[in-house]
Parts: sequence; structure tokens; C-alpha cells
Amino acid sequence: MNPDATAGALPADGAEPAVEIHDLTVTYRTKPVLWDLDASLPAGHLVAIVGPNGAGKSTLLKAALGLVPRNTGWVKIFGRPYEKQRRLVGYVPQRESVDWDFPTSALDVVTMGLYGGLGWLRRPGRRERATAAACLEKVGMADFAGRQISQLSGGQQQRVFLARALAQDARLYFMDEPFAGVDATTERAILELLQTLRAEGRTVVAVHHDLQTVAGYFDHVVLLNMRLVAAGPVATTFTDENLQRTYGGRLTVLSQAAEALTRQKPFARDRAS
Amino acid sequence: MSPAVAILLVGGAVAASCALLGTFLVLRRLALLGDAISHSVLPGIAIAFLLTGTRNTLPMLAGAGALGVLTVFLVEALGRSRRVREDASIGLVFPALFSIGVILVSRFAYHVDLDLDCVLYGEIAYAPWDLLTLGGRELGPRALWVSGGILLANLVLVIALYKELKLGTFDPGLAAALGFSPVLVHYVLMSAVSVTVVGSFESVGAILVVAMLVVPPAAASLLTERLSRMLVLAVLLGLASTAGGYGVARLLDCSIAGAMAAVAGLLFLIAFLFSPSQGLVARLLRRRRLRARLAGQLLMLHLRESGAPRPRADLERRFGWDPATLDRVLRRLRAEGLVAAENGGLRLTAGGGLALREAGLDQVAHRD
Amino acid sequence: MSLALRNVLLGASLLGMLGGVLGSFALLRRQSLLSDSVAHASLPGVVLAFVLTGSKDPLALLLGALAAGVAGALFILLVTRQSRIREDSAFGIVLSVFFGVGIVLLTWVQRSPGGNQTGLDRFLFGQAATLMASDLRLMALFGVPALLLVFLLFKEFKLLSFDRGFAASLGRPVRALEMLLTALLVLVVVLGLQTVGIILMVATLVAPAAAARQWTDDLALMVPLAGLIGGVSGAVGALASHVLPQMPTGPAIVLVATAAFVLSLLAAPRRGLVGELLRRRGVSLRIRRENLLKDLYSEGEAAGGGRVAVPLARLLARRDMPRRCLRRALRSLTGAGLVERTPLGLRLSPAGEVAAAGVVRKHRLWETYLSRFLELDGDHVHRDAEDMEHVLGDDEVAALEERLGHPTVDPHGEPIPPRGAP
Amino acid sequence: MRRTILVPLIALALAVPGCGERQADDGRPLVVTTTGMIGWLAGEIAGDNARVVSLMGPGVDPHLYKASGGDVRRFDEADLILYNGLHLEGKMVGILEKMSRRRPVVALADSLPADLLRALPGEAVYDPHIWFDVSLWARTVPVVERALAAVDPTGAGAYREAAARVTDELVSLDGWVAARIAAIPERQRVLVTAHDAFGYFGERYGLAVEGLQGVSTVTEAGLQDMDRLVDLIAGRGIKAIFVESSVPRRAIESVQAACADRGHAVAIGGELFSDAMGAAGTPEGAYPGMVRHNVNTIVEALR
Repeated sequence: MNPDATAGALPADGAEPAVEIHDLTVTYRTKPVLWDLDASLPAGHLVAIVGPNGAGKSTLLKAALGLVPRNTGWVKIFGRPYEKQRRLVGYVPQRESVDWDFPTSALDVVTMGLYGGLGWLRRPGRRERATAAACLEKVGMADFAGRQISQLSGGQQQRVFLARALAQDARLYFMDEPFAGVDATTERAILELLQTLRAEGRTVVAVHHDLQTVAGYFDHVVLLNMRLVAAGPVATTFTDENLQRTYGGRLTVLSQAAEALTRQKPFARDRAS
Repeated sequence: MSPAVAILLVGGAVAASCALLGTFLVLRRLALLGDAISHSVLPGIAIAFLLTGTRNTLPMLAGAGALGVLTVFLVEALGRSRRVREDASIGLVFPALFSIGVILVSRFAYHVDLDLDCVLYGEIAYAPWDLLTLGGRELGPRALWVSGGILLANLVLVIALYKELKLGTFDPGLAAALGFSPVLVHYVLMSAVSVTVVGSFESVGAILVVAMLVVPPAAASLLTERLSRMLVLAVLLGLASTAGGYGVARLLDCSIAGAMAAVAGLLFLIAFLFSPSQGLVARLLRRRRLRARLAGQLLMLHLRESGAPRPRADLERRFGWDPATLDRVLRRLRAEGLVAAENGGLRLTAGGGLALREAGLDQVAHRD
Repeated sequence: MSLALRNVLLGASLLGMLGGVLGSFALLRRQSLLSDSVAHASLPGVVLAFVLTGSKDPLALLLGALAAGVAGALFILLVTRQSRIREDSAFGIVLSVFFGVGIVLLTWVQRSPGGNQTGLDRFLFGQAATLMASDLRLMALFGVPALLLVFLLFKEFKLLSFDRGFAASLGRPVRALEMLLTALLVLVVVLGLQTVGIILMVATLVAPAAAARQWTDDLALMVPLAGLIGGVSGAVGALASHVLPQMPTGPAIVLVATAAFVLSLLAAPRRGLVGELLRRRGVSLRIRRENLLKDLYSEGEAAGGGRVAVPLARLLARRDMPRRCLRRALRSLTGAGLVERTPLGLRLSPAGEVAAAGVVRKHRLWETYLSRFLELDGDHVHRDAEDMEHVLGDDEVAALEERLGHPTVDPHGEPIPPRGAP
Repeated sequence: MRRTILVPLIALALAVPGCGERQADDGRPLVVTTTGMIGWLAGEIAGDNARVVSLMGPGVDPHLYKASGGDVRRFDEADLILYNGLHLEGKMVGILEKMSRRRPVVALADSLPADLLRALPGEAVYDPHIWFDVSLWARTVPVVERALAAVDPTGAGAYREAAARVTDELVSLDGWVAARIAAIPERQRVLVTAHDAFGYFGERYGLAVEGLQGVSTVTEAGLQDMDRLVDLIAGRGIKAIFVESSVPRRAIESVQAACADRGHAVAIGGELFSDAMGAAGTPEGAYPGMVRHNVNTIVEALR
């Protein structure tokens, strides 16, 4: 494998990495989700995190944001711990993570992106609302500003979330599957948005599911499967050869062993009870 | 101050406090927390009695307040363990605490009339005469000071932390990422709930508090799509229930708190049935209109297919609708000029063809 | 054995079993607090039954309670189906409004000249110690068919509780099943009301089911287990109140059932909190130990092979972990005789070298596998693998090696030590 | 669904007489009492010189009383409020105490010397059920009379006369009760009820009193309490136990069943009025009738 594509490589331009991950291990109960991960994600790029289900992609984002406890290791954002860099980071969670029946409008949700800058107690004012409206405009949702969020389609909800991230005006964005379950219009809108962000020198780290579009949408890729498999520019890492090998064989031995362990689990995925 | 005014003010203050906090409880799926606290404070008053040997209000309130906080803490901790959901954790915590209370009273205060109704829960009917005296001066009903103070504190809390409460309720993940600790916000809210609930129990009794925490916010959620308006509406509905309930209670000479809860329920029922956007009637009407439009379009497609005017009987056979339904559909189509009678049959008008095109149905062939 | 004890033992066990079984479905359907709601909602029914019959005949009051309880439950179903109101709010509304109406009626009846109306609300607070043979008969009459029904319709109820939409798509009469399950729940609640009271009823429906849930992920096991826990809690609570003076029976049962839940919460093998805490600490320590072994081994590799002494500072620089964590991991390694302290720093012992080679071998094989078989979708090995041990157990590693064709270098070009190599 | 509740509700509103009753203010003082027992006392003494209203109607247990909308008016218009005290009326007591600063509010029990009151074991509180000891109840007559006279000095003479008559009635009632109870064989003088309200009665007339549960309605019996009670009943061969008007029958019925299982047939002696009186217009709706009913029930069953 190309040495450039291996774990821990600094970006070629030598600039300070946007995200630096060291020795990161996260387990859920006793299940390793991320294991001994070292990686460095370059600033100013669109980075796709790609990997199978359960490979720890979302967990990586959450660990970086301090939303899940880490067993070992650390994550630094532009050289400092996240807690000190909150203002530089925007987050787009998975769409299912919130209650869309909540009594609030699209504009209101976008305004929430500005709360970080306001700090405790201060309320958003006219300026914040104007900023939020501008962000909605950027994702083509200006007409829906006053709409209750449950009355939006899935793609529109996703765009509201993106507008909220825009409002955060961050240097680095973490996005959890921004393209999941959206219509073609939204997909195009998101893509344009990502490119604008890159042109402005911002960094986007997005969990991505669709292998077909990785090369078209992103310029860097992190192949994740509990451990870091490879990371680097799409051109050198996401090669035909790598993909061929990636998709080449079907796993048998381990999955059998694992299945034997985990038979009879009808509720394994239901959070509690 | 006349007794009626005092009761309305006290009831209104309690209703407004409860509606403010209840809105967030309802959105956080913790609507039954008030009821849980109303049971789980028993060991608090038992312990307070055992420690002080009196049934005075202050120690009872302190004991009940402590248990209220313990209740929300335990419910939260159980939920956080992710082993049971919030509803089950409420159902685990309050029976256990109440049972401890019953055992304490049965063992150590066997001969004392120590129960929640007689030592903790107040009665709003008596509020006008329970005056606060300070340095020999009477300063109006004590319950008004208590509930007014609680209302003021809650208003300050909700206004000051509106943004944090909203974000923490809607999207705890983002709240945490932005540095607004949702856990801290949750504990602030829950402490406010337990203080409000216990303090209001002491002024007006349990049932009114439990009802006002849930019913007006739930009704408000059917009437608006904005959190700020939901808060205001919930407060207004709470006040309306207070006033209406007092009227009913005076009219029928029955329990004031019970009547207030019943009126709140009536207001909820009205919202449930007649809310313009969410109400049952509106939903049914919408569904009917949709079905009627669909039926009209089906009929029009059929007329377009066939080209020539079709007799009514033919249509009746073709769609298998009963004559009344067909009549209704035809009446509407003819009134809108989409279908016209011709030679004892029916045909599509030009306007009807246009309507079909506008509905995006011009390419659709109506198949059997 | 005294009659009272016998009655209470039987009654509490039966009620506990019923509560556990029906409570399991309620727990999964987020209806745990339906019992609380329906129990309070029965008050107006009790008062109306008294007004209509003019007597405190228990059967009349029971029927009144049942009618109001069913009305409340139906209202809950209607509201949650036909609006955005969620279960917990609907429970709260029915609980407080019905109870409020009940109080209104009560104060009304209080004013009537008839007399004898006092204590109607005490109907809601039965006492477990006063269970009688007639109560047992009533419980058996309704309880045994209810259990039988659950047994017969287990598959349907399971489907309903797990995935309502899917059940409907299979053509099951979802609404009827839902009503039936809810009706059974209401029936048990009302039966329990005058015999054991609201509070015990709620606990009986929630605690055994929540306890059983901690032990198994399989509903077919959970339901009988909850029934068992409920039954045993009833019996143990009854015995406790028999042995201890002034120990009320109902609260004793509640506390025993709650204790069963707390025990399950802490100690259940897979979901237990204590186990998780220990495992979590174990996992962290194990990861750190393996990392240290690996580091010492690669330092040796870099120096051309063999065991070399590495200063602590260098290890710290490699790993950048808190000194405290490093020390603890090192203590564990030296204690196991895998690492030796030398004046120049830390060094693998001969045994440690073998262990380290094993760790490095596993890791590099694993890495090779992961980079070669980056299966997208359909590959559940990590998600389902239970813990580190199983992900990297010896058998799995051997099979992995076989599968990978005995590679000698990992994707980064580092050599993979052969099995058993020092 | 709501209609199913509303219809009978409305029907009831029309059917229950006395709802929203509003007697014209005829210039006579309005005396509001809490319990029916006090209401009887006040009514007898006041005669036609004052209007007497009891908050707690017939058959209402003061422990379980729920205030209603009309109470607000009754309190507001009252010229004199008489209540029992000793926490019988729960939280209402605290409010009545505060009210006493502004207007005539009198607690009957507070006027009794403390050594006549039953101190409850281990606690610094007293048993409030003073009316069960008729002689003690008679001692409250002057208190009521003085309170009435203070409110309505013009009727003082009438009140004094009526008070003397009531005192005589109560004293002879006291004697009657003592004589009736004496007809019960010594060994049988045990009064078993569901809850512990008959302490004064037992002390005055020489009966041992046993309850299944404590005074507070929140207390619950344990199985051992049950066994203890059954042992006692079977051991002493007690013939009858009693249900109370304000406590569900089932508790006592299950004691009966447990005794039967032990081979001791114990009858349910009848229903006693514990904290309330009977329906208005019946003999039990007045204090002496209520006492006679209780005593006759007890004596018939235990003799």
C-alpha cells in the first residue's frame, strides 16, 4: 500500500492538521467500537469517513466532540482539546437524533447554531435571526423559514440542519451522514455547500455511506473499520486497486465466530428494555 | 382581599408556574413526574416528623422538598444508566419511596395521623385565611406569597434560560457540543420542578398541581407550532382552568381543585377535537376532502378516457359507489364546472381537462 | 400456616405473576405507567357506582372502577393515535382529570344527606394483608384466563410490542390486539386496586418486568422470568411481613420487588452495571498493557531485534497518556513478570517478549484483515463481537491467518511475527 | 367518552338537593362547625337563636374531608367557627388557629385540661377523638355556650338554659353507656375495629380497644399484626368484631375469615360510627343517637 495513505501521515502541505487523533479507543459496554486509532485529518479539505456498519464512524465524531466517553487516547482540534475549541467546530448530527415534532420553526432551528457564540443567558436577537435567515437562504430553504419542522420533508430537514451548521460559522464541521435519505435536489444543494465551504478554507469531516460518490464529493478519505485502515487523499487511497481488495472477498471465519456468540438477540439494538 | 380574589390569584400563580415547567416536562416525556413526586414525598414527611416530633409546616416542607429532589435525581440516574426508559424508572422510583414512607409511618408513627392529606397537602379553599404575619402585621395570604414567589422564580428561570432549555430539550447532542451542558440544564429544570411541585402541594394540594403540569401544556401543544407560544398558551389555559374551575366549584359547591382539573380536562378535550391544525375534526375533514378530491379526479379521468358522455347509471356501475356518494362527488364537480351534463349523460368540460392537467394527471391513464 | 398468610402468599404470588407477565409487554410498549393512570382514573367510577347503587357493595364499586378505568384507557388510545400527544402526557391527562372529576363527585356526595359515603377513596388503597379467599377466587377467575390468553397469543403480542407497523403489515388485527392487551392490563389493575392498592399495583407491573429485562434479551424468556420474579417477590414480601412486626404487607412486597430490580440492575451478567464498570476498567487496562508490550517490542525491532531497555520518558512520549495510567499498566506488567525494570529503563522479560510478539502478531494480522476485507454492509463481525477477547481470541487469529494466506508483513510493511515466536 | 361522565354528573347535580344552598342572612349569627358532632352540640345550645352549619355533613370522616367551593363562603360569612382541634381536621387546624386572631374561632379540645386527654404513646401528641367519651364531651358544652354568648350577648340567657339541658342529657347518656357496657361479661370487653379511633371510649367505659391499623389512613397492616389480632380474638373467645362506617369492610371481614380458620367463629357485630354520624333525620344523625347506636351495637354483639 502507498505509504502516503497510511495512518498518521501528515498532509503534504505540512499545515496544522484540523483533527488529530491519538491512541483513541472507545468501547460500548465491552464491545470495541474504535480501537487504538491514530489519525490526522488535514485542514481545508472535505474528508469522508467510510466504513461498514458498526465500524465506529459516528462514534469517531462523537468521541471528537466529547459526547461519548473515551477509554484511552485523545483528540485535538487545531492542536488543542475540543473543550477549548468549541467555537471553531460545527456539528450536524444524524437526522433521527432529534424529535421533529418539537414545536419550533426552521428558522428557529438554524438560530440554535448561533447559541454557542451567545454563551449562557444571552438571547438571540434580530441580528442572529438575520444571520439564520441568510443561512437558510444559502441552502435554498428561505421559503420555509416559518414552517414547523415536522412539516418539512426529510431532505428539507437535512438542509435545515446544514443551515444550522453554517450559522455556526465554524472552521471545522463534523457531519453525521449528511447525504442519508435525501432527495436529489438536496443532495446537489449539500454538495454545492460543501464545495463553498472548502473554497472558504474550511474543513468538513463527514460520515459517508455511498461508496459510489466518495470520489466525486470528497478529496480526502478515511477508511475506518474499528481501526484505521487507511487515510489520505482520495486519489491515492481510494484507488481501484484498494476498492477491489476491499470488496474482493467475503468474510467467513470471523463472522461465524461472532455469530455464534451473539445468537438469540431480538432486541440487541433497542437502547434500553 | 376577598376570598374569591385570593383563591383566583393563588390558583392562577400555581397554574402558571406549573404550565411553564410542565411544557418542558411534556416535551421531555416526563409528564408523570408530578404525580410521582406527589406519592414519593411520604418518607420525607415521616422522617421530618420523627426528627422534629411535630407536624408543623416547615419541617414537613423541608422533608418533602428533599424527597422531591431525591425522586427526580433517582429517575434521572436510572434513565441515564440506559437500562430502563424514563417512564419505567418513574414507575420504579415512586412506589419504592412511597412504600418506605408507609413502613416508616406504620412502625414509628402508628398512633399519629400522619398522612400526606393532613400534614402536607394544602387546600386552596382555605388559602384566603392562611395569612402571613410578619412582626405582627398581616401581609395577605401565605399561599399567595409562596406561589407568587415560585411563579416569579420560574418566570426568571424560563426567561433567562429559555434558549438553553429549548436547545437542551430539542437537541441535547448539539447542546453538549456547544458547551451548554444538557445534564446541568436538566438538573436545574428538575430542581425547579421539585421545588415548585412540593411548594404548590403545600398551598393547593396535589391534584391541582399534577393536572396543571400536564393538561394545559398538552392542550397548548395541539394549538401551536412554536415553543414560545406554547408556553404562553399553556399559561393562559392554566389561568382559564383556574377561573372556570372556581366558578364551577362555587356553582356546584364541590372541590375547587378537582373542578379546576376537570375544567382543564374539558379545555384539553376542546383542543383535541377542534384545534384548527391538529384537531380530530380538522383531521377528519381534511381526510374527507382528500378522499372527495381523489374520487372526483378518478371520475374525471374516467370521463376523459371514454371521450363520449357517459350516463349516470354507467358511472354508478363502473365505480361501485353508492348513489349518495356519487351524487356528492358529481354535485361538487358540476358546481365547479369541471363536469357538465349532456344528452342525459356526463362529460368532462374544458375546465375539467385543465384541472386534470394542473393536478399532474394529464399523462395518467385510468386503468381498470 | 395461618389463613391470612396462606391467602396473602397465594394472592400476592398470583398477582405478582400476572403483573410480571403483563408488565413485560407494558414495559416494552412504554405503557408502564398506564397502570398508575388507570388506577387513579377509576375514582369517578367508584363514586358513581356508589351514587347509583347507594351502597358500598365491593362488586358494584369494582365494576364502577372497571368502567372508568376502561374509559380512561380508551381515551388514552384515542388521543395517542389521533394526535401528536404522546403516551406519558395522555397518561398524565387521564390520571389528573379523571381523578379531579372523582374528587368533584366525592365532594358532591359529601354534601348529600345520605351519609355513609365517606371512605370511598379508600377503595383505591386496598391492603394486601387483608386478602381473602373471595379475592383469590376473583383473581383466579380473571387471572388464569388472562395468563392463558397471553400464552396463546404470545407471538402476536410480541410482534405488537416490538414493531406495531410490521405486525399490521402481516395482516394481524393490530388494533384489536392492542385493545385486548390494554384491556387485560386494565383488568389486572382494577382487580389489584381494592385488594392491594394503587402503589403496589404499579410496582407489580413495573419492577418484575424491568428486573427480568436486565437478564435476558429474549421476550420468550423475559415474560416467564418476570412472572417468576413477580411471584417470588409477592411471596417473599408476604413472609417478611409475617416474620417482622408492624411490617405492612403491600410495601414489603414493593420493596422486595424493587430490591430484585436493583440487584438485577447491578449484577445481571450482560447488562449489569457492576459488571460493566469492571469490564470497562479491565478493557482499558488491557488495551494499555498491550500497547506497552507492542511499543517495547517495536523499539526492539527498530534496534535490530531482541530485547532492549527503553526509558520511561520515551514510552510516555510514544503514547502520550497520563503518567498515572502508564504506571498502573506497567505495575500490572511487571507484576506478571512480562516487563523488567533495569537501570536504563524498561525491558521485556523473555516471557514478555513471547507475549509481546503474540500481541503484535494479532494486531498486525487483524490490521491486514481489516484493510483487505473492508466489507461494507452485511459484515457484522465487529458490531456483534462481544468483546476484545473474542475479537482476537487465539482460534479466531489462527483462522484469520488461514484465511489471509499466512501473510508475513502487514499493510504497512511491518513483519508479522510467526506463531509462538519470541 | 367524556359524555359518559358528564351526563350522570349533570344528573347528579340536579338530583342532589342542598347543592348551592344559600340561606338568607336573617340577622341571626352564623355558626360554622367542622364535624357533625360539634354541629349537633352547637345546634342544641343555639336553638333558634343562631344558624348552625356543619362543613362535614353526615357520614363524613374529618380525616378524609375534602373542602368544597361553598366552604369558602361559609368560612367567609361565619360569625363563629367551632372545631375539634388536636389535629383532627388536619391542615385546616393551622388555618383556623390563624383565623382565631381575627374572629371568634374556638377549638373544643383545647379547652379541656391536658390531663384528661389521651397522650399517644411515645409522641407529644394527643388522641383527638374526644367525643367518644361522653363525659368529656359534656365538658365542652360550657365552651360552646360561652363562645355563643360572646358572639350573641342578647341570647346569652337562652344559651345558658340550653347548655344546662344539654349537659344533663349528656351526663345521663354517660351513665346509660356505662350501665350498658357493664352488661358485657368482663372477659368479653374487647372492642376490635379496623382502625384505632375508640381510645377514649375504651378508657372511659372499661373496654380494651384493638385496631388492625394505625390512626393515619396511610398506615397499613402487616401479616403479623393480623396474626396478633386473630390470636387475641381466638384466645379470649371474643364473640364479635366491628366494621366502621368510614373504613372499607374488607379488612374486618378478612379478620373474621382468619378467625374462622382458627376454629373460632367470630361475628361481625355491626357497623359503628367512628368519626362521623349517620344520615340527617335518623336517630343516628344526632350525637346521642349515634352514641346509643354504637353502644347498643357493641353490647348486643358482645353480650
